Amino acid sequence: MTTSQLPDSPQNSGLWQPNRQLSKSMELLAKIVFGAFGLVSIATTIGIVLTLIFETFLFFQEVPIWNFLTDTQWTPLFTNSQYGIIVLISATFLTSFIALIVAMPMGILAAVCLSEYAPSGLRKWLKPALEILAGVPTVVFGYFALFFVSPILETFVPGLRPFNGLSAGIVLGIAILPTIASLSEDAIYAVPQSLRQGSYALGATKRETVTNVVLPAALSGIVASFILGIARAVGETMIVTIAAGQNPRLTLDPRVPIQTMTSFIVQVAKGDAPTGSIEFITIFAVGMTLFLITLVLNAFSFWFVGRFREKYE
Amino acid sequence: MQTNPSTAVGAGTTFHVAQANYYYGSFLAVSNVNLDIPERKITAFIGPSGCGKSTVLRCFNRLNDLIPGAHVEGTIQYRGVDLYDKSVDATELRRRIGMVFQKPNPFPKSIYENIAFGARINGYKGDMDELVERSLRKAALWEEVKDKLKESGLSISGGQQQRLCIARAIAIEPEVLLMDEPCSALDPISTLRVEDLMHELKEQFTIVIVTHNMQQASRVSDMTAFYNAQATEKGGKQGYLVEYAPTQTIFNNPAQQATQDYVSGRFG
Amino acid sequence: MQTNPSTAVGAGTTFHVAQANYYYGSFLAVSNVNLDIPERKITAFIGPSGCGKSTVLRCFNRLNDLIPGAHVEGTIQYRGVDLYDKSVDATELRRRIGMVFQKPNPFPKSIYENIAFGARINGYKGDMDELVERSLRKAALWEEVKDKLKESGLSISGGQQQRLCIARAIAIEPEVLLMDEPCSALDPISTLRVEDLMHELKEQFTIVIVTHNMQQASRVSDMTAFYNAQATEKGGKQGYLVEYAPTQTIFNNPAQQATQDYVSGRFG
Amino acid sequence: MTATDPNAFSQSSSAEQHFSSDLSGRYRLDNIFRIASWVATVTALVVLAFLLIDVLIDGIPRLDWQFITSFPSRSAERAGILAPLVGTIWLLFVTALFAFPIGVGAGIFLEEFAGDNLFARILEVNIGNLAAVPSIIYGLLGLAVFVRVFLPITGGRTVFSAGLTLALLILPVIIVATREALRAVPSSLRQAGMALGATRWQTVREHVLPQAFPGILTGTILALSRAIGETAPLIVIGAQTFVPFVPSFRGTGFSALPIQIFNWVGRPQAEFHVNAAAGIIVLMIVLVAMNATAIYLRNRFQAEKM
Amino acid sequence: AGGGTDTSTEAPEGETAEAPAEGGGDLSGSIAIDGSSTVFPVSEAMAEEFMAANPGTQVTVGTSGTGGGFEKFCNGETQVSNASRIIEADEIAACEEAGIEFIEIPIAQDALTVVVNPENDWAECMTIEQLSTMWAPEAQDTVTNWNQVDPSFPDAPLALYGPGTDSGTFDYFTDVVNGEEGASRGDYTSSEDDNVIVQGVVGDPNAIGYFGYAFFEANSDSLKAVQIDGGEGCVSPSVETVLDGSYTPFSRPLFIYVSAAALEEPHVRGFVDFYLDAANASLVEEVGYVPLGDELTPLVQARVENGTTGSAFADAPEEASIPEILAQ
Ligand SMILES: Nc1ncnc2c1ncn2[C@@H]1O[C@H](COP(=O)(O)OP(=O)(O)OP(=O)(O)O)[C@@H](O)[C@H]1O
Ligand SMILES: Nc1ncnc2c1ncn2[C@@H]1O[C@H](COP(=O)(O)OP(=O)(O)OP(=O)(O)O)[C@@H](O)[C@H]1O
Ligand SMILES: [Mg+2]
Ligand SMILES: [Mg+2]
Repeated sequence: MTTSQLPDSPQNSGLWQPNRQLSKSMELLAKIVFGAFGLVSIATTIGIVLTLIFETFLFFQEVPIWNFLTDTQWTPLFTNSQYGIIVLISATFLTSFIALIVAMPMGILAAVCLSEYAPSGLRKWLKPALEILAGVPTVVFGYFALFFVSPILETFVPGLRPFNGLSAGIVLGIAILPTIASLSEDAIYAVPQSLRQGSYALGATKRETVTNVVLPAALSGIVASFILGIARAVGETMIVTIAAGQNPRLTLDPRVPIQTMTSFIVQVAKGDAPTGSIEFITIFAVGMTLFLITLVLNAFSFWFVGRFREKYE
Repeated sequence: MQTNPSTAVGAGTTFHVAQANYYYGSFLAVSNVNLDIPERKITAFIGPSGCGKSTVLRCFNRLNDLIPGAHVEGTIQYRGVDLYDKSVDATELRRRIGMVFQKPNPFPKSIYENIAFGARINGYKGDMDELVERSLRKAALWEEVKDKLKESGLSISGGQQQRLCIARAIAIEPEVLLMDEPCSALDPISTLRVEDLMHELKEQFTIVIVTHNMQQASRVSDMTAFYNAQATEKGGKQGYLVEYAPTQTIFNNPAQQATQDYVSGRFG
Repeated sequence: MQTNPSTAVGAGTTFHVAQANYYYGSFLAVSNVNLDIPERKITAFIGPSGCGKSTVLRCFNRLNDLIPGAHVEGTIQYRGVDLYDKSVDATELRRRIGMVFQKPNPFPKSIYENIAFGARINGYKGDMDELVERSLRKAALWEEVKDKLKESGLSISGGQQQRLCIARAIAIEPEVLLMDEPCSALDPISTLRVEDLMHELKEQFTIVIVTHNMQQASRVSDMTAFYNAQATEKGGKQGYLVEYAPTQTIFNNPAQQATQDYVSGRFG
Repeated sequence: MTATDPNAFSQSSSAEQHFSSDLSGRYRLDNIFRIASWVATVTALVVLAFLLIDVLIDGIPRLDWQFITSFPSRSAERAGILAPLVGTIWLLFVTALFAFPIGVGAGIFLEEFAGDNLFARILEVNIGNLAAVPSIIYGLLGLAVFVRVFLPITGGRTVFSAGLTLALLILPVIIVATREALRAVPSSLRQAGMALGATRWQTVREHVLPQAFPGILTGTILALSRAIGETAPLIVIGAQTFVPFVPSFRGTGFSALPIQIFNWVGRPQAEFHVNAAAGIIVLMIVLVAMNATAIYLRNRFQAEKM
Repeated sequence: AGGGTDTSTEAPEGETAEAPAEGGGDLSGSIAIDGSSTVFPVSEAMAEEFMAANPGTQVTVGTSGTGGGFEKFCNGETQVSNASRIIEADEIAACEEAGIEFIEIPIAQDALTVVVNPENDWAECMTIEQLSTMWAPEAQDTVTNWNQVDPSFPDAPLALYGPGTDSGTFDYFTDVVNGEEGASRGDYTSSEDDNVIVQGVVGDPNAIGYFGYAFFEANSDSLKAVQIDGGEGCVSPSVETVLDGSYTPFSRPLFIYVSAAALEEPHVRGFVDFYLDAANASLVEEVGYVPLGDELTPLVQARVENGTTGSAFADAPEEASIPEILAQ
C-alpha cells in the first residue's frame, strides 16, 4: 500500500510523527494472527471429523446404516448385536432435556438474582461461588446424583430405580447451571442502566422491568449461554455414566436406567474391547452421530439467535 | 395516612420542596432547594452543566431510589403527600409522574411494544392499537413510523427515538411529566411540535422540564428555576438553587446578579 | 497520484461533493448531494430529524466504513483527493479530520487518558501534560476537571463529558472538525464557549457542524446546507440536499420555499 | 415492608378510568419472582455447600502434609497426591497459555474484524458445535494429533500434549464468552477511537478490550474450571494413574488430580475412598485459588462501567 | 526365587516386612505400563516396591483399558501392557505389523465372585445352571423372580447387578455361565464402577451381583459370597480355593504382556523377574487378588527365561486348564 495521498497541511508541525505504517502493519498482523486463531477451531473440527470418519466408514461396512437408524435395540457388546442408535439418542435427549428444564429457569433466575437483587457486595461473593460449582469434578456430581439425589427422589417417585435418567438429568442441570447463570449474568449486567430507568419511569415494578426490558435486551447473551449449556449437557460424560446406568433401552421413562451416547463412548473407550474391533469402532459411529446432531442443533440456534438478536446501541 | 396537614400546601401546588439537600453517598450534590411547583403549569429548570438539575428532577418520581447511596434530606411533597413517606408506593407514583430522559432510551423492542409496554403493565383497559396511534400522533411521530410499528425502536434515528420515548411516557396518561432535556436530540420542527404538545398537556398536567435552551425555557415555561454550582473546598462542585420565579421575572428582571449574568448570555 | 486535475477544485475548497448518493445496504438514505465546503469557514448542516445530516457528515472522515453495508456513490473529494480512493489511508484521514459526536462518548478511562490517547497513537512528541491542559482549556473544561484528571471520563456530568470529547478531538490538531450536534447536551454558557472556540479554530481549520439549533447555525456558520426528507413509495424516508448557500442567504433570502418554511419556524 | 397505600394521592387524573392496575397483585408477582430468584441462587449454593461439606467430612482427616507430598502407593495410608497435583497445575498452565490467547484472539477476530460473511458464519456455527463434542472425542483427537503427529514437538504422551488437548476442548467456551463480552461494548466507543485516527486494532486494544475484559475472564474461569475436572480425554491421551515422580513439561508420564481421584474412587478398599475425598478437596483448593486470581482481576476491571 | 540372569537383580530376600524381597538394586531406566484397570493395582504395587528396591528406575502405570493398553503397546509406546483378558487376534496382528513381539505372562488370578445380600438365606450355593437361568439372554423380561430360578427359592423379585458390558469380567462371566462371551440378558443394573454394584447389593435383600474378588474382600462384612457348585460340590471363593483349583470355573488369570525387545533391557527384565518372584506374591494378595502359586510360577518364569513369544492362551483349546496351556 502506498503512503497516504493526502496533501500536507500547513499546521502539521514536527510534533506529530505518527508511524502509520507501523500501526497498519500491527493491525494487519493482529488480523492475520487472530484469523489464524479462528482457523484453529476449523482445524479442530476437521481433525475431529478425520478422527471419526475412517472408523465410522469401517463401521458402516459392517453394520448397514439402515439397521443403525431403525433398530430399536442397542447391544453391540452382546452376542446378538444390534445397533439401534435411536436408543442412545433418546437417552441423551432425555437427560439433556431434564437438565435444561432444571438449568434454564434456575440459571436465568440466579443470573437475575445476582445482577438485580443481590447487593453489589454480596454479588461479588455469590458469583464466584457459583462459578466454583462449575469446577466441581463431574465425577463428584455423578456420585452425588447416585448416592444422594436418587435416594431422595425414591421417596416420592414411585418405581424409581437406583440408576435413572431423572437424577442424572437433574444433577446434570445443576452442573451446567453455573455456565448459564454466569454468562447470562454478564449479559444482564451489561444492559445499560438507562433502559431500566426508562422502564421504572413508566411505573413498572422491578420484575416487570427485568422480564420485559432487561431480559429481552440481554437475549443474545442469554441464548448464547443456553447454547453452551445445552452443548455441555449433550456432551457431558461422567455424570450420566455414573448415575444414569449403562442400560441401553428405548424409553422416555426417566425412572429407569438408560445409556447415553457419551456414556457408551466412555464405557468402550476405557473398557477392555480391542481397538479396531467392531465393538470399538462403534464409538466412532456414535461420536459421529453425536457430532451431527449437535451440528443441527447449533445451526438451528444460530438461526434463532440471528432472528432475535437486538442491538441496544 | 401520615400526611401532616400543616405542611400540606394548596391545591395549586404539585410539588412542594423545602430545604431539600440531595446527596450521592456522602457527596452533597445540591443543597438547600426550596420550590413550589404549580399545578398545570410548565416549570423550567435552567443552569450550567453539572449544577444538579437532573438530580432534583429525578427525585420527583423517586428515580434516585435506583442509584445506590442517593438520598434526600428535607421535605419533598407531591400534592401534599411526603414523597419519601413509607406509605407512598414508588411504582404507582411513577405511573402518575412520567419521565423523558436526556439520552433517548427506547427499549430494544418493536416500536409498538415500546408504547404498549407501559400501558399493559399498568392495566390499560382500552384498545391498545388506538392508544399506540394516539400517543405516537401526540409525539409527532406517527407519520414517520406508522408503516414500521413492528420494527425495533432502535432502528430509527436519534430524534425519532426521543419522540418515541415521549410517546411512551404520555401513553400512560401521567399527571405530571418530567422532561430532562427532551429536545436536545430533536430538530426545530420536532421541537416545536413537542412544545406545542407541552402546551396542550399543560391544560391537564403539570410539566417540569430541564433545558439548556434559554429560548425554550422562556418560550414554554411559566416558572423558571435557575440553578448554579460553586466549587467546594474539597474540589467538587455543589449545586444550589439561585432563584425561582415566574419566567418573565427571571428573564427580564431577576433578583440575583448571577441569574442576570446567566440569562444575558442568552442567544438571539 | 490519481487525482484528475479537471475535477480538482480550488485551494479554497476542503470538501468537494458531487452527485453523491449515500446508502445503508440497499436503502438510499440521502440522494444527490452536491456541496463545496470552503476552507477555514464554518459550514452548518440543518434539517429535520432523519434527513441524513449525520450520514453525510460521517462520510467526510469515512466513519461510515464501520457500518456494514454503508457505502457512497459519486464524488467526495478532500483537498482534491478522492476520499474513497484506494490510496487514501482512512486512519490518517481521520487523524486530520476530527469528529465530535451527538451523544457524549468519552472512553471509560481517566480524563487525562481520554486526551492523551489520540496524541499517543498519532505519535505526539511534545509535552503530554501541556497538551492535555491546553486542550482542556480550549474546550472550556480545564477549571472544572483540573483536580481530577485521574478520575474516569464517565464520572463527570453529561455536559462535561461532551466538552471532554471536544477537547479530545482538538488535542490531535486536526485540519477539519466535524461536529454532530456537539452542543445538544451543553448548557448555554458552555455552548457559547464552544462557539467562541469554533470561531477561534476557524482561523486555522475547516469546521462542519450539524445542528438543530437554528440560532446556532445562523450565529456561527458561514455557509449553511439545508436537508430535507421525503417519504418514498416503500414507506421509508429519503433525505436530500435542498439548498446550500451562504448562511445569510439561507436565513434571509432562501431560494427554496421549503427552506423558507423551515427556517421561519425558527425560534425567538 | 409496610403495606403500601396506592391511594396516597388525590385522585385527579382522567387516567383512572383507563388504567386499573392491580398493584398488590403486581407486587405479589414481584415478590414471587424475587424469592424464586433467590431460591435458584441459594439452591445452587446449597448443592455446592453440600458437596463441599460431604467431601470435607470424608477427606479432611486424611489431608495432611504427607498426603500432599507423597507419591501414589498400593497402601492408602502411604499414598499421596504430589504427582497428580503437579500434573494438574502444569495442565492448567499449558491450557491457559494456549487457550486464553487463541480463544480471545479468535473472539476478537470474529467480532471485530471478520464482518458478516459466510466464513464468519461457518466459524460461528462450528464453534458452537465444538462446544458439544464430548471430551473423550477430543481425547481421541489429541492422541492422534498431539501425541502421534506432533511427537517431535510435544514429546508424545506428555503434559504438553494433554494441555493442548484441553486447550482445544475449552476454546469454544472462551471464544463465545469473548464475543459476547465484546458485543456488549457500545459501538460509540469504537467510533470515538477511530475518529481520532486510531486503527481498529488500536481502538480495540485500548478501549474495547478493557471494557470486555471482565466478561472474558468469566468465560475463561468457567472454561478452565471445566478443564481442571476432565478425566476421560486425559486417559485417552495417556495420562498415567501411577506416577511416582514429579512430572515435567515434556517428559512422558504424568498424572492429573481427576484421574487419581477417579482411580481411588473405583478401588474396592474404603480407605482409598477417603483418599479420593481428600484428593477432591485438593482439587477444589486449586480451583478456588485459580478463581480467586481471576475474580480479583475481574473486580479490578469491572470498576469502570459505561 | 528365580532371579533374573542379570547380576543386578540378585538380592538378599526379605529386607523388611513392609517391602518384601529384592532391594538395593542399581537398575535404572523407565518403564511405561498401561492397560486394564483391573490389573492396575497389582502393577502399581509391583512398581512401587520395584522402584523402592531400584531407586534408579521410573515406572508409570496407566489405566486406559485392556484394549487401549494394547493399542499403545502395539504402537511401541509402552513396554508392558496390563490385560484382564487374553490378547485378541486383531491385536496380535497389529503388534505383528508394528514388529512388536511380546511375551504373555499370567501374573495373578482373580476369583469372580457372585454376591448376595447378607439377609439372603436361600442362595447359599448356586450351580452354573442356576446362574445361567438368571443371566441368559432368554431370561430377559421373563425371569424376574427368585422362585423361577429354583422352586425352593422364595417368591421374591430378582434384582440383578453386574459390571459394565465392556469389561473383561463381563466377558468372562458370560462366557462361563452362558457359554459365549457377551451373551447376557440386558435388563440388569450395570455400572462401570464395581463399588456401585456393591452398594446396590448391600441395599437390596433380593439382589444378586458379580464382580472381582477384591471388591468382595473389601466388603466382606456387608456382603455374602455365594458358593459355586461347578460340578464338584459347593466351593467358596478364597485364595486357597483358587490356588488349589477347586474354585472352578470362576477363577481367571490376569496378564501382563511384555515387549520382547524391551525385555532385553536389564531394568525391564528386572521388573518382570521382580513381578514373578514368589517372594512378592504377598503384594498380589495385599491388593485383593490370588497369586499364581507354586505350581504356575515356575511355568511362567520358564516362559520368560526362554523368551517364548506369542499368546499361548489365544491358541489354546476352550477347555484347557491354565497349567496345561502354560506347559505347552
Ligand atoms: N449517579 C451519580 N453518582 C454520583 N454523582 C453523581 C451522579 N449523577 C450525578 N452526579 C453528580 O451530581 C452533580 C449534579 O449532576 P446532574 O446530572 O444532576 O447535573 P445536571 O445539572 O443535570 O447537568 P447536565 O446539564 O450536564 O445534565 C454533578 O456534580 C455530578 O457529577
Ligand atoms: N446504521 C444505520 N443503518 C441503517 N440505516 C441508518 C443507519 N443510520 C441511520 N440510518 C437511516 O438513515 C437516515 C438518515 O439518518 P441520520 O442519522 O443521518 O439522520 P440525521 O439527519 O442525523 O437525524 P437526527 O437529526 O435525528 O440525528 C434515517 O432514515 C436513518 O433511519
Ligand atoms: Mg442533566
Ligand atoms: Mg444525526
